[in-house]
Amino acid sequence: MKKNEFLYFALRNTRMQIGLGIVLFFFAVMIIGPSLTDYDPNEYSGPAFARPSEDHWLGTTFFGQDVFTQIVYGLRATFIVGAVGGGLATLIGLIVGFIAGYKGGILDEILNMLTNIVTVIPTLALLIIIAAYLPYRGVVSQSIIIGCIAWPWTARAVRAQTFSLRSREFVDLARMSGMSSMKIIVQEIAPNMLSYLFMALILQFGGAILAAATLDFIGLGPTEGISLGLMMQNAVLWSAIPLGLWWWALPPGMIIAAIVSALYFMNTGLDEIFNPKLREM
Amino acid sequence: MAVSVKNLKIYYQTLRGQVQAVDNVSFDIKDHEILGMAGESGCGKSTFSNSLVLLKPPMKFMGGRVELDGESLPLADFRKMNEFRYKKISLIPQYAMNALNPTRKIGRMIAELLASRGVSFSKISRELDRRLKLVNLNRSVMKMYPFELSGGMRQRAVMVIATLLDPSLLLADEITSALDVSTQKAVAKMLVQFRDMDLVKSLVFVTHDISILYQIADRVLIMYAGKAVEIAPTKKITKEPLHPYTRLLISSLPDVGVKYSERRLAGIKGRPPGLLNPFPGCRFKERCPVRFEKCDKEPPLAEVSENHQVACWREVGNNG
Amino acid sequence: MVKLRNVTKVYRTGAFGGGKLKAVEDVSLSMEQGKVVSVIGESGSGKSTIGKMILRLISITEGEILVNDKDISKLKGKSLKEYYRTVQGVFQDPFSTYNPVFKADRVFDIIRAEYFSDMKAKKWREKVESSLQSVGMVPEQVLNKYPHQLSGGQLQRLLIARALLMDVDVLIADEIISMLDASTRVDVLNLLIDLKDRGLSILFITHDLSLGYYISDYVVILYRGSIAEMGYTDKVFYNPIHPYTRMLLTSVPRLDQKWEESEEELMETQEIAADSLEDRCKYYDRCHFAAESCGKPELKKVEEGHYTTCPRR
Amino acid sequence: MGRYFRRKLLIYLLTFFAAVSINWMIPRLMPGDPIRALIGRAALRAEAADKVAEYFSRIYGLDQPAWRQYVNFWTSLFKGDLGISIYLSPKPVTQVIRDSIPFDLGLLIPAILCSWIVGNKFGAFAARRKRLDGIVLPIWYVFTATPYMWLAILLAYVFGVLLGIFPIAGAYSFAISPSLSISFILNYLKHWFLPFLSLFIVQLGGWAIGMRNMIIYELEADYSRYMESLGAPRKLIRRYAFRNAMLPQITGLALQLGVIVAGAVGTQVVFSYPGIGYLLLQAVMYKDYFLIQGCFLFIVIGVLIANFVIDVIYVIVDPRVRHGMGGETA
Repeated sequence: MKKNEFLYFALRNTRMQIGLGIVLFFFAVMIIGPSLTDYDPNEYSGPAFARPSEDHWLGTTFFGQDVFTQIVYGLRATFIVGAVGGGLATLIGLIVGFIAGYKGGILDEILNMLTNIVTVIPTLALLIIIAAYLPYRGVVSQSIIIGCIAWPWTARAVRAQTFSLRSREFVDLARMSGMSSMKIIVQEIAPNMLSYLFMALILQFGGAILAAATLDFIGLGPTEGISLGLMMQNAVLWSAIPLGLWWWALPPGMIIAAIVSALYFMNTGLDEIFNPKLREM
Repeated sequence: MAVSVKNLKIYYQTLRGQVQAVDNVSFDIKDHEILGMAGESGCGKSTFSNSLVLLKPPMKFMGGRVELDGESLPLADFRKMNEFRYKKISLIPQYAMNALNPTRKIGRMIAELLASRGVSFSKISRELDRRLKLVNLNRSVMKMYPFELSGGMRQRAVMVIATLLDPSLLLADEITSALDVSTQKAVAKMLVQFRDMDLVKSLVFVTHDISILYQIADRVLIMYAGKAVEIAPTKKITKEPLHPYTRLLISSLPDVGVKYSERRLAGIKGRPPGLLNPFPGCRFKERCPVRFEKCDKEPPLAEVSENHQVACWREVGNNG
Repeated sequence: MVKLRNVTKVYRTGAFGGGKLKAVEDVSLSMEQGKVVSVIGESGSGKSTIGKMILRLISITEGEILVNDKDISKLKGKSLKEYYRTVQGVFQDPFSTYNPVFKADRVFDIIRAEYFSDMKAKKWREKVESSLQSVGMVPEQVLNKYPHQLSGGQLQRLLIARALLMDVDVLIADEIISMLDASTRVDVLNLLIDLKDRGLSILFITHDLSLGYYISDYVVILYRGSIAEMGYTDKVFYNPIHPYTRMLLTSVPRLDQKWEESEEELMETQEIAADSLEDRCKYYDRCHFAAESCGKPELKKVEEGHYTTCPRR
Repeated sequence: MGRYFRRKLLIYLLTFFAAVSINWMIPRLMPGDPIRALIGRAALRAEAADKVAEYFSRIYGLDQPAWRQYVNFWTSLFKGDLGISIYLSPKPVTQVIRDSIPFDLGLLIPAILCSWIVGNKFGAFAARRKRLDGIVLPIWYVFTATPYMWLAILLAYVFGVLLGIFPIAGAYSFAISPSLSISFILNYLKHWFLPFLSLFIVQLGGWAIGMRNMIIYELEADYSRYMESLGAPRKLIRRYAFRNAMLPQITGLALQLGVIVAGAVGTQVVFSYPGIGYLLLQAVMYKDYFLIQGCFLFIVIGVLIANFVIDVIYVIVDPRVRHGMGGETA
């Protein structure tokens, strides 16, 4: 699957188009959003419980804060967590997977043991413990924590792929051409897995967003600033549901669900391109 | 006449168009005969055996007739063919070593398979024991899982399963290529025994290894790029081949006793043509040393001497 | 050139490395300048393991391998990299030997980057083109193509050309033609013969007796990791001593004679674990002449340039 | 086969050990002094605060060397004493958690098992026809992408507020005290249904997708192709493929447990359903470190036990592992 061929198929694949479209739409909302609203996310900018109107597109909260503004700024936290958290998790998974898969032997046993342990520990429980004790919690520190805990399944998959590629003869050929192990991993093995790594990044991106939303929701989110999870928590805490303030309670969660399912769509689109068996289905 | 194939055409539907894998092939198989089908990779021999058993996308039936014991096979109709599968036509596949469900005991799998085809296991089981001994497997295999047997044993189990309902046509697709020399000989001889004991009426043995065919086949059909180029008794094919491709192929095969210092063998230059939209005429003409202007028209498969058919203008011309 | 002395290779098996598999046991052989040595054995005989040990792709458990009288297991880093200027290998599956993501001639670029980085581009291109011509290929037809655009035969020749770029003395050819079509195989064999005449010494690993016979001066028959018989090809093929060799010769399908009736009944090679025949000849369980006296096999001379480990001879 | 279990047990013991160590280490690593934070809320005068802080650190043994504290931590753990909950003091932590476990399991186990069974059946069914697969697959992706708590909010709003069919808070209405009477059970089920449904739907998507991909893989395998060549009916081929595709789904269940437990936290918070998740939220709100640690340990222990049970089931169900073909299913 050469570079140009990949792009050719990728952009033709309907699932990929839908997924990418939705993600880019919300990304645009995040970028141009702040310029559309002149309120501040936490500013009491209008009457409380106001239904969506033309100066409060998504109505206001229990305290009269503008929901649309909160969402726009909240999106920023979501994308940061996805990028930093997802990126970090993929990176750690990559390194652990490559070393365990390529080196094998004792190193493989140890790393494999570590992977199994972190897999078995309920990730969110671990997040809760760590986040609970952090006096100051920023979006970035939250992302780093998520990144350090969400990597095992990527490591396991990368290890399996590296293991199968390592036994391929082109790796022996590279060793007979005087290439060092590190060079072989980077120049010979990694290029074969670009497609896989990109798909893993997409899944980690979505996973990080979900984990962060849950953390924020139970009150362990960033101590200042706004995020979609925090909005949901406030909505539930101030009983938006019984009061029927659906415009406050529903949109944050819906946006998260939309972005993450769009990412999954992109992933299936890519999977179809790289895995013809599924394509024929 | 057990099997008669007339102008069979099987193409593959691919994104870039139709691959003419088996193109206008005709031949007959007599009762009680082992027909060897030989040719290099991509010549269509495996496509032929698969098309008789499991013709489904991307493979497509384009034309021709195949008669088995006088009955014309509804190759185009997947469902109707089911009547013939296993009972009349059976296959020992190339992937025989992992053709059994790994998580099911072999005995139980056979019972369920037979039940699904309306045959009661109890009626067959004594015969099954007899045939297992024929291939050096004992009764206890029935209670074991496939992964507990060695590759060779799994293959022999599949051989017994495939022939359990005494099919009139048995297709064996490259079943000896992955075996060691000693096992190869034993398995080949077992097939001959199956034919001698009338467990199968006639047999098509598909392989790229002509020396194996010399040992067990009565007649050999040489395929090249989707066409049947020569059909003759085994001795004639190996000793007096007529088609240029067969001649070059046989002469390029080293045999124990042939040393480079005494006789330097030569391969065939070039590669078989792509079958996406092949050029007209004889498909070997690009690589053929005796090519002449007539080769631009497709040569018919003509009977040039008793029981010896060849598709080459050089041969057909002088006594055609 | 290359000497193997009592080389043994034991693999760790099982999740915690509990099990032991003796892939190669006490093998000694040597390769001379400009000679082809065939190593013939069925699957599980350890023939590829020997090839990989000489190529330093896997470690040696016991014994030593000397190339130009240097013990190769001691080579590290720089010296190991230099070693690959004298010994190179070509493997069985051409489509697995090329990294599918890159063009086929990248195998040359790696060589250039690692060994000839100071050579000017023009001079390097000439060196590549002459090497391609020496393996019977037209540079324009094969350069700048992806592996799936070339035939198996062309891909293998490219690898041989790559080895010639390093002007090696020893080439390990591990089943290099078993994946090729019958009609194109012989040309690659003839290429090896031309290179042999130019002084290259070749270890030709195969399971096919007729190929082994066609190309080699000296032949080593392996069975379950040990040498069954060894010697000049004609001597071994026309006067086989070891029952395993005789069984092979009667079983291989020939184009000119039918299978002889031999009472060799069917035996699965993997069934008997190698080490259960600890102090026995490895062929004991299948041999028709097996007797109590068949103890631990040692290489015995049968005639000039012909050895066997059959204890009864 | 013995080695397979030894490996498994080793991993779980190591995991438990790691979890407990993390649990012990984190409060001590974090900046700031938890005791001060506790006392701080009581707004004592300065020197009184020092006295109280010093008193607390002595009973909690914080003045002893680190390793001593670590040993104490383990000994008290085995004695089942996880300290006193601050939020619900003087109730001991273990007591608080023991009260919420029945509700927690009562919600989680049915949700996990039902979604697992239904999800796999749906996944297998959808793989039959391309048209069906094309419609249903995207829906499952949306399900599995939905944050647990959002679906909870949606269900609560639609069924609870708009339609008013189901209550949306607590495990049972305050008027009734827990007993085995029909009316209590009915009331319990009415409260139980929405949280169950939200957990059920989100997980359903995950299992269905997993099964759909696995069964396609199995239907392409050589043994399926060969049975088809022997004219075996679709039903038999699909039954074999389904059985083999279920095996990785069993391991998948073990791997997913950690994630599902986490999801339940969100759902319980929305419905203020008195499971361990809700308890954890309260503990976090009131900075009740001991309760947080207690909940964390119980969640980890629960997941480890479930993992081990699933591994045992896997060995029984998959003959390849039972014959010691190598237990690399961790």
